Amino acid sequence: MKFYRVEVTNAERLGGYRVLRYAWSGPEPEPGQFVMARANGFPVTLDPFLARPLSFYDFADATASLLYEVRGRGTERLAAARPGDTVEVSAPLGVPFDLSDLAGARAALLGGGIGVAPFRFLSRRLLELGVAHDTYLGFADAELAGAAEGFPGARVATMDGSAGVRGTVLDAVEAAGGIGRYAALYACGPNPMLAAVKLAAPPQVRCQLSVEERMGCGNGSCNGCVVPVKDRGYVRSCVEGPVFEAEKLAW
Amino acid sequence: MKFYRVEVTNAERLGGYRVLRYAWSGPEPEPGQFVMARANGFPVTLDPFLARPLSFYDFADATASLLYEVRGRGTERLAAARPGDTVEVSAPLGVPFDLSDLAGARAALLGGGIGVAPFRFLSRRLLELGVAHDTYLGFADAELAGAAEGFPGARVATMDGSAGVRGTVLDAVEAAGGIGRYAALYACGPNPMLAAVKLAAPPQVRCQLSVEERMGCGNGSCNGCVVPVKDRGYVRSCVEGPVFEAEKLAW
Amino acid sequence: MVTVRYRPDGPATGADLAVELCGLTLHTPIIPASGTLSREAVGEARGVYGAILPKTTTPRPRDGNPTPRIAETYAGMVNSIGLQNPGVQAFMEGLSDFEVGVPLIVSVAGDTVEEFRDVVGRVASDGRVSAVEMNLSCPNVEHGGLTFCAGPGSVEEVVREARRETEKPLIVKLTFEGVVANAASAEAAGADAITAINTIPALTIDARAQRRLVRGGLSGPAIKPVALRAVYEVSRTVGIPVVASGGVVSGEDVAEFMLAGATAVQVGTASFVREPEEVLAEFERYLQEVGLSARELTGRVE
Amino acid sequence: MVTVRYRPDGPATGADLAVELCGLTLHTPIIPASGTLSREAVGEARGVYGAILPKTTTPRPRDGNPTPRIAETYAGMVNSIGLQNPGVQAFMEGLSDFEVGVPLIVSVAGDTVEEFRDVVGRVASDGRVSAVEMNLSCPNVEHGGLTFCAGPGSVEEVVREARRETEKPLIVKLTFEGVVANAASAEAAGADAITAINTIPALTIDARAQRRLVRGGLSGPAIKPVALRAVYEVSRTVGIPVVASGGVVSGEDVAEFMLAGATAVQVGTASFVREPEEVLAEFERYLQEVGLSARELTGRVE
Ligand SMILES: Cc1cc2nc3c(=O)[nH]c(=O)nc-3n(C[C@H](O)[C@H](O)[C@H](O)COP(=O)(O)OP(=O)(O)OC[C@H]3O[C@@H](n4cnc5c(N)ncnc54)[C@H](O)[C@@H]3O)c2cc1C
Ligand SMILES: Cc1cc2nc3c(=O)[nH]c(=O)nc-3n(C[C@H](O)[C@H](O)[C@H](O)COP(=O)(O)OP(=O)(O)OC[C@H]3O[C@@H](n4cnc5c(N)ncnc54)[C@H](O)[C@@H]3O)c2cc1C
Ligand SMILES: Cc1cc2nc3c(=O)[nH]c(=O)nc-3n(C[C@H](O)[C@H](O)[C@H](O)COP(=O)(O)O)c2cc1C
Ligand SMILES: Cc1cc2nc3c(=O)[nH]c(=O)nc-3n(C[C@H](O)[C@H](O)[C@H](O)COP(=O)(O)O)c2cc1C
Ligand code: FES
Ligand code: FES
Repeated sequence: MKFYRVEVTNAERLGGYRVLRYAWSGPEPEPGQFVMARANGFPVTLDPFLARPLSFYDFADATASLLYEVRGRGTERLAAARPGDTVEVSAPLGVPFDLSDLAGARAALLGGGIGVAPFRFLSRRLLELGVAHDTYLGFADAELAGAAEGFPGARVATMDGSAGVRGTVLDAVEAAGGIGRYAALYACGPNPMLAAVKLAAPPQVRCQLSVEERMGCGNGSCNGCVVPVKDRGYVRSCVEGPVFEAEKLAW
Repeated sequence: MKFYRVEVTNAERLGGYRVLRYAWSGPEPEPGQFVMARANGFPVTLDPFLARPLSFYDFADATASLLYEVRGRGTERLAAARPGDTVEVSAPLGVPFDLSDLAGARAALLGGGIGVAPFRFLSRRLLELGVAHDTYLGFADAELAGAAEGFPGARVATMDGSAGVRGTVLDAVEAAGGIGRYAALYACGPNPMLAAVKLAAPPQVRCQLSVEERMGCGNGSCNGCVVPVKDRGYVRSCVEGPVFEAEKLAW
Repeated sequence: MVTVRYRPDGPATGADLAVELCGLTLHTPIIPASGTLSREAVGEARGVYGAILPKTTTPRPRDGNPTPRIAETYAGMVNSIGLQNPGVQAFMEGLSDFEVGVPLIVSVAGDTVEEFRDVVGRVASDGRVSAVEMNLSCPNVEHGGLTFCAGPGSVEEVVREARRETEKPLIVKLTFEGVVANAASAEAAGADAITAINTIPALTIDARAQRRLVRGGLSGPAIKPVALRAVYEVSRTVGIPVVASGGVVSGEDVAEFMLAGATAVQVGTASFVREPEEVLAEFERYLQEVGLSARELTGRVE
Repeated sequence: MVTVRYRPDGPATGADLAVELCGLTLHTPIIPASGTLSREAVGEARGVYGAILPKTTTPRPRDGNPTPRIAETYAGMVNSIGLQNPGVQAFMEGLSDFEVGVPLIVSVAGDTVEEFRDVVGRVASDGRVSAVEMNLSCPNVEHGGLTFCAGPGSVEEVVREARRETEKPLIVKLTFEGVVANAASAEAAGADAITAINTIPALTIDARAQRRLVRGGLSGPAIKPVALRAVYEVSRTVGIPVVASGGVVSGEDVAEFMLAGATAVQVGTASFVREPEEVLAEFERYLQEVGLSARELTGRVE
């Protein structure tokens, strides 16, 4: 896999998360795509050894943005990068959200936790396409919900009720009029949330889920990132996903 | 082995080498001692995995100095540290030069290549003790010989004759009046140079050699850094050296 | 175009990279390790690899294991993919994806000697296939939980049977345990080359969750010195060529394996974290510095 | 005092660290791995180790191998020290250097079954010695280049003979190859515990100098997942306790080995690059977070 050493142009906090921006003039990313990212090293860093998948939070003016949560060593090392430092990223990877057949439709964007990341970019694209949509974001608490600032107009739910609607992102949808009025759903978040969205989605609604699996390579080579699909065993979420039609997933 | 995270107060070039200074208020080093040093990491850096032995180039005003040559990854990573950054060092290690029985004697300090490192500190100490001494430094060429600036009053030889006397450090001694007038010799450099000094030293002259072996631990635990000694097989140069009486070494 | 190229390598050096493996000419000694280069990524590596070697195929399709299938370790990773593959029939139907103008080596495995023989025969009879690599690190169902690498006896038997099926080069891939004795018996049974080594049995545990994460095989730079030892010893034991596999990350690693005795060198896990092209460029620069051709390196170290 | 303490650890947590190993109470489960703690460094580690375990001693003094004896690898090192030691007589004369108020386990090896029996008897009869660790990863001169770990047969024989010499706990240290079968036969022959694993056979080459550097054993974080697999499987095979060795760097690593089935955990190479006290402090914090005592961890993962 090819990695590019890119310069960090901006590194800041957003709620409980972090934003990292870098100049990117390679292939243009699409909403729902991701990069494999990591700190520098020689010939590659061994700390940690593998790169980490992160979704595009935004892309505009030849600047890519990532929004991420510091969880372990991979994200900790990325968080240490300051403007002017370099980090290593792959080209955009994976199947983006499918935005076809949206004429006249109203879409809902549902993000849970750090799964909110792809929806700033998706919302920007839907605006460009003139597709009406609402963004719903679920967080654990008000501190994490501070990230909602990055999603203009989004409605928020928190599990502890400390900001927005108390409950999950689906409770926020309910409070705003229910899921029935949408012709398309886009969801990203922990697996239980995705399963709940799939369950809640009325049959006629097109529902796309962006799944999160551990990745080794990001380009389909290792077969590590699979998800179970109906009648076909496992498929690799890095090349056949991370965005899947909900009905295709065997969960 | 205990490592201390210390702040780099100064990092600069000296001829073909580099100087790194850090604040140190632990046990006071003696000339001829060394530290195990490395870049930061978590829980320890794996890039590279082992720390590197480096002699004290100087110690004054609670500031320790190292003089080093960038050879591989360990020294390359140290060289990336800027003032304000931290690096990890052990406490002072090893047997220093023995400075007893020097009353009225004249000493010669003989350094070859990066083996010159310990002699600024040793010279300072000898001055304090009022011991007359001359410092001779051998380098490959004038560029490397630029490091002689760090050794006030030292005489220089270069293999290519581009600075000082043409030849080895022993040629510089010869040119300055010969080795016979010294009662004590202190030498540090590549093994062939140390062997040559041992050979050249007249029988009545006390000759101490600081040897350079690959080290794993620096505290006597791994048995990796041994040198052959007369009648005793191998001894560990990190705890029984790095300074040895020349006649004890079986080479 | 992108802002900064990762470690720009400068111009090609013109070093002589070609090697000969079982009568095949490889324009570089670098081969992808089985299971680490997808059909989607083959294109990326055009020009780098001297041969292409896809993931092991088996007589019937295999779903593979549930996730988590991979876990990261110090300088390596543990995988337990479970030989997920579409089965030899679908594999051969899609084989053209792997045709990029260099020899195509196909990796096969089976649950029994019988299955091995059949799948070797099946792939070897295809004109597009230049050689077959037998992955013997898979369970031999007729012998409980043990793999075909469990001992020289099972290696001999399965290689001898497979040998009857084809005249094409038969490369036998072995794991570290018992590799020297196993290599000798593979040679005795008619193997044309040995690949050493496959992943090393390993386990990862999530201390926080207090659960087993992945029980599988360790690969990556962590295992390099173990693989180097295997290549060194096997190449001094057998008369057939040795293909190295295990932990290669840099061009210098490639050189070390060849110096130890390898004729060609596989790059596996490292291709997840680096571009193989960089590895080749480093190897070229190494050759230029030492003034040797690739084939002169093989076994050069005593 | 020094300017900045490396990773200051905060106050002790009061976690219950004690474990029981073959009737010995260790106040912490951490033990130095044989060959990685010198008499000079014993003091440094006061309070950290639950037992002290010096470098293997042999019937006669050994000079060890010429240098280079060590080489660095990705996340590890390869050593070929050659069991340099002053011989059991001088070793026992200097034994008091290792008496720091915790149980003293002495590691022994010999060239033959006979030698093993003698050296076990010799050290075990000393009142200061709490237990004996037999290092079976050394060459069995009566069987060519093979070590005593070559197979269950030689393990059985040497352990059975040694067993006759002492009632004190006899810990048998094994290498990775064949560890499960070897552990079972050590148990059958009367071993009281198994240490798994010793270093893994490995080689390093200097590509620039085109020469072999060190042919020896790989240790350090690189081998951790391999050791974890060995501990997991051995502890599920034998009924006696397992002592873990291989790649521990952090307190979480200690926890993982115990979760996998270890009763105590050795720290070797990591002690060259970290202070073992930090490893213990991390382990304590882990215990506090999960609300368990050290002994409750053993074998907790399915
Ligand atoms: C397509 C995709 C897009 C993503 N986009 C984003 C994004 O935009 N922003 C963002 O913050 N995150 C995103 N993620 C998640 C992100 O990749 C992880 O949070 C990140 O890899 C964590 O790395 P780390 O080194 O910080 O933590 P690690 O130390 O790698 O691990 C964190 C946790 O995972 C556990 N773990 C480790 N290995 C395994 C395993 N094999 N199986 C199960 N659990 C394991 C660890 O125990 C630990 O608790 C995305 C993931 C995918 C697949
Ligand atoms: C007591 C002592 C004091 C020292 N003082 C100084 C000092 O003050 N300044 C200074 O610059 N240096 C000093 N050195 C030498 C210094 O430790 C080395 O130059 C340093 O370790 C190189 O590390 P590196 O990572 O830069 O290079 P590395 O990449 O570790 O290695 C550089 C070279 O050594 C070779 N090599 C690697 N492993 C081995 C091995 N096992 N056996 C033989 N060769 C090997 C490599 O092939 C390579 O060519 C001292 C050494 C000792 C023992
Ligand atoms: C994700 C993954 C999948 C693998 N699949 C196979 C396989 O299908 N067949 C095979 O023979 N080896 C397989 N291997 C082993 C590699 O081919 C290689 O022998 C091993 O990983 C050591 O080399 P490396 O350290 O360069 O990765 C796989 C390795 C990895 C990491
Ligand atoms: C330098 C060195 C010397 C060693 N000497 C011995 C020894 O004398 N006896 C022994 O049983 N093991 C010896 N070992 C092996 C260690 O005890 C330990 O089992 C192995 O290194 C794996 O653990 P680690 O990764 O924590 O180091 C030695 C290891 C090293 C690195
Ligand atoms: S991450 Fe390797 S196949 Fe998807
Ligand atoms: S460096 Fe380990 S004993 Fe000297």
